[in-house]
Amino acid sequence: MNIDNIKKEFPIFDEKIQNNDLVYLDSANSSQKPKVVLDRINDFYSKQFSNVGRSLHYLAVAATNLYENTRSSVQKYINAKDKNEIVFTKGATEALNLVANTLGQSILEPNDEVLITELEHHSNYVPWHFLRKSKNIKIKFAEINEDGDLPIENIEKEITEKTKVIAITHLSNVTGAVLPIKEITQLAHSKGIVVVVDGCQGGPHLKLDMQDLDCDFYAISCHKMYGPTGLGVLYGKKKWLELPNKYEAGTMATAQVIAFDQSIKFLESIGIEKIIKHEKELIEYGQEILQKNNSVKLIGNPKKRSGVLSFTIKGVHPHDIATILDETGVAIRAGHHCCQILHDKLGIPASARASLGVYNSKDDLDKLNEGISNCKKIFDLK
Amino acid sequence: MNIDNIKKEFPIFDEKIQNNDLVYLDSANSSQKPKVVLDRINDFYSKQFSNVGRSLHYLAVAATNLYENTRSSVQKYINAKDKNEIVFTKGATEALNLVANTLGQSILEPNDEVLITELEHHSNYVPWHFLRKSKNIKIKFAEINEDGDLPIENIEKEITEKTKVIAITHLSNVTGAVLPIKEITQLAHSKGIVVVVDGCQGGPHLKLDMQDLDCDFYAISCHKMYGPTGLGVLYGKKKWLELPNKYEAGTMATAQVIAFDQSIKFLESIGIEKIIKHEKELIEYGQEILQKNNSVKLIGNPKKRSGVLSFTIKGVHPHDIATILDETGVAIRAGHHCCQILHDKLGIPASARASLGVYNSKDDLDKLNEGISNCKKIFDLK
Amino acid sequence: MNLKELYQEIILEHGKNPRNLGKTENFNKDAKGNNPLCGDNVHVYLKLNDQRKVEDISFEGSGCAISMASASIMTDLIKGKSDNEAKEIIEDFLGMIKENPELKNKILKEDDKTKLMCLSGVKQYPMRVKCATLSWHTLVSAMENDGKEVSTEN
Amino acid sequence: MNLKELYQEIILEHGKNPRNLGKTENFNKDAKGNNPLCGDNVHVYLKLNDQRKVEDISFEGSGCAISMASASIMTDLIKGKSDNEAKEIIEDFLGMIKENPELKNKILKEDDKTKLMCLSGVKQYPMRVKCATLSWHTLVSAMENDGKEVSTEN
Ligand SMILES: Cc1ncc(COP(=O)(O)O)c(C=O)c1O
Ligand SMILES: Cc1ncc(COP(=O)(O)O)c(C=O)c1O
Repeated sequence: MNIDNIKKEFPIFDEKIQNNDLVYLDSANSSQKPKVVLDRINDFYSKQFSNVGRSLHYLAVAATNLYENTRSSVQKYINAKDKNEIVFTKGATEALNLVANTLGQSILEPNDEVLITELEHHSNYVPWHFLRKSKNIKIKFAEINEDGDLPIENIEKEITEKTKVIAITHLSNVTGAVLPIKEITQLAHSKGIVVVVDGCQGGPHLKLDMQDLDCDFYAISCHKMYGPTGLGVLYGKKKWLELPNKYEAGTMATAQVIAFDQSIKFLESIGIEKIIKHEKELIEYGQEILQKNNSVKLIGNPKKRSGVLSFTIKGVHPHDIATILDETGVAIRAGHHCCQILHDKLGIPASARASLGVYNSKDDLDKLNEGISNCKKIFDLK
Repeated sequence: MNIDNIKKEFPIFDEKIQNNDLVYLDSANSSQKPKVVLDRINDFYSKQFSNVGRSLHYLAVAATNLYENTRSSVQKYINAKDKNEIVFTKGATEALNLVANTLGQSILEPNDEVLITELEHHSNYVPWHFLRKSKNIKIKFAEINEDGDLPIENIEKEITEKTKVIAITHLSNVTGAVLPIKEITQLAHSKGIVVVVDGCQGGPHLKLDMQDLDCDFYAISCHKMYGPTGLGVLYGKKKWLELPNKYEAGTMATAQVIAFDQSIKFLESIGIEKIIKHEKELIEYGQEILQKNNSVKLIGNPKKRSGVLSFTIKGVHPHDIATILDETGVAIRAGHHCCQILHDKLGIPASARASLGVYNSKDDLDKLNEGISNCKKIFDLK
Repeated sequence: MNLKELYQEIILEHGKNPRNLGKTENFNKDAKGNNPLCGDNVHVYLKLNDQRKVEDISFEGSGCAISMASASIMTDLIKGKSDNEAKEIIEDFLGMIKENPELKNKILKEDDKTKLMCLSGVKQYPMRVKCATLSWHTLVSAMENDGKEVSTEN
Repeated sequence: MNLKELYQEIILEHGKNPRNLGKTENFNKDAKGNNPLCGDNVHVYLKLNDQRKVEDISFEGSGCAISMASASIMTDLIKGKSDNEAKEIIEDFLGMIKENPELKNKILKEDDKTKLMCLSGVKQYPMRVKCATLSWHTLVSAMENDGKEVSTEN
């Protein structure tokens, strides 16, 4: 599949949004969906629908096979050792909750420490916070450096004998920093520490190789990977998890699981290397044009950045930026992006965030830049 | 909408299943979906998609409004007092878990009793079972009578001073018995007992009026109500629940919620009274023809039955029945239907279950009956 | 382009140089408000004297141009009013943002009304309505002094 | 119609009148198996003597015609075999149900093989494969006597 034509695969870009072409720069929030995924949902419901796993009739058997097929596709896509290491959840948030519950019941004792980072999303803080309340564990925060990066040293120095778990994002949904998970896992495992990775942003932007990363858990948000809403994946090493059906209680998001197979196929048909290259070019271009604009301050300057560019404009609040950009069809997000800890640290209440998907182009970033100029004009800035 | 033509609204019935017309009698497991629902999913994804509640741009605002619209539609459909009494979950199972957690944290103390019934689905037993382990509460079971019915006396006699919660199905997914929830709630409330209703089967087959039933919680499974998979609703009286967004953590099943509005509209366009009348005729017809067949034993003989007919055939195991029926396109379910307690009580390992949806007709029940004759032929029974 | 209506000069000016920013001395009523979705927060302080007149009023907080301007204009107009007058103005303002085309109260002078009407641009921006109303809801809470933190999410 | 292949007379007959049903006396190895999805369960008992020969074997349980027939035929054919022979037969049977068109072992006589081949009808009924194999997996577990309960769900 040709990356230059990829936008055509996404029906939404045929629409006018308030008379504008849609410049969608909010994929870190949720990505748009390619037609193959929508068609699969529609086809499944209109030609093959049945609940999975419980009935013996033809449709039920077929649906169960399709459902398990997706499990195998995910296994292959993320290079997990075993199909049973893949659990479907309603989202990454539920996946991370499930990990915290599992570890809370198996290994965490009062006063044990869970090490997270200042970059974490709410969803990778709240479950540990609950364990703090119910099990009296401690939460420690590895600090970011001046570049908004999280070098491994900053993790290492927070590790104590009490550290049992490191729970960490693969890719910051604010700074776009890519964290050295493989090295962190090596360090952690050498000290018997379990590694939980919030892979929400890693999912769409990075090569996923569980056996290489060697982390114990990895949480994925399917709707950010060109898949349906209401679906997440928890990868967990076999030694931590019972069989998936233990966690997949009640009727599952059957149609969504079955359609997610098409998201994986879509990603595979382009190839993650191509996606990474494309998005790297975009990020570099984005950084370049925004840095030229001297009212704009990029948030963080990580060594390796992917998928996300957050910024502030001196004198214009991010909400005002978002509203003004929206008027020309440029959809970004403003707020703290569920990363209040990071924003507190940076001393800002909110930021504006442009985030990328496979369908974006330099043109989109030019429109972002024009929108920013418009903000400055309205707010009478130089 | 004319009930006789309703089948045309469901695309799946245009398909041949292994060269047969589909006779779908597994709606208690999951219902088929009308075209309006599928179109809405497709339209939303291809023309309007965005995540809800977090971004300020046009698509996000529109999606948030659509999402909240469904909450209002559900509120009206079930006659809840307040929109904020409606929480979206991934399914009824999650909804019932949420109730048990909430009550476990607020009112249940060690040795308190939760009264459930022998008719309960796994999903309305397991959450209480967990509380038994974690909080040392007790579970008691109200017994069914000889007809497989659950008269209110059998509940009354299990109530003690320790009873804090009654958790009960509205409509048994095995016997089809409709329980007198309103009376049970009156009784319970007169003793300060909280009433939790598993409305999975009540949802599609009964008139839902929360203010009339007056129960404290009611769990609904949207995929059994002609809606998308991966979605449930928890109704909870305002005094029990915080605002819905407290429970709707992480990215929700946005597209599914938005499409469920069409399921509600579909149900409203027929009218629940018509549905009830139609399904009553079918159940009566089904009982009649199966009772004529003297190898067939219907499970239970409740005063008020709706939506479900379960049976056994002496000398043919339910799995064999299901396989043989399937060969002619008749889809039923065989097993214990997640009601092991009931099957143990009845002394049978499994049963065959034919369950109804709005699209079924007497013709479908005739085909069921033919299939049963075929079973008897193969197994050489008279 | 409705942006011009949203970001009128007076809004931009109040947004940039908000009046009554800070914690007034000797306040006897206060309340906090926040918008958990976008992280805006505001703290309103007021001094209601024995004659139930708003002797002083101020606010602390951070937020977008709309929310800062709204708090700034609000404090400006409420200062010196009796608590009943204040309540009438608040109700009138919230009603105007919600549905009414005009302000109806007879308390404010025409040019003060014009200032408030400038905030009506948010009507076309549903997600921004909360930016304009948060400080007003917080003022209500402060006057009732019920100590409840105001949240936009209900 | 493949139903005729699935429900061959011999299956129906064994299903109706299963051989070796019950708990054999003096068993020294046993294991339970269950299919949590449909509620089938089986308990296999065997007596392996000093010469490592299956002196006796029986089963308890309830299930569909296929599962009862499979357990019945299995116990019939395994009785009197050495443990190594038993293992070869089991492996051969499971291989046949999974993918092989034929049985390959040289231990069973032709008409015994024919009986087993009757169970191959389940190949066209993926959901029923577990009915046919549960008792066999349970037998493996009993022979290894590792005390693990066999479940179809893995
Ligand atoms: C009575 C009853 N309760 C609970 C459930 C579980 O609902 P869900 O699968 O939507 O979680 C079902 C359906 O399987 C049911 O029939
Ligand atoms: C880094 C990160 N973690 C967790 C989440 C939560 O994921 P979900 O909304 O799918 O539960 C998100 C997305 O909002 C995210 O960006």
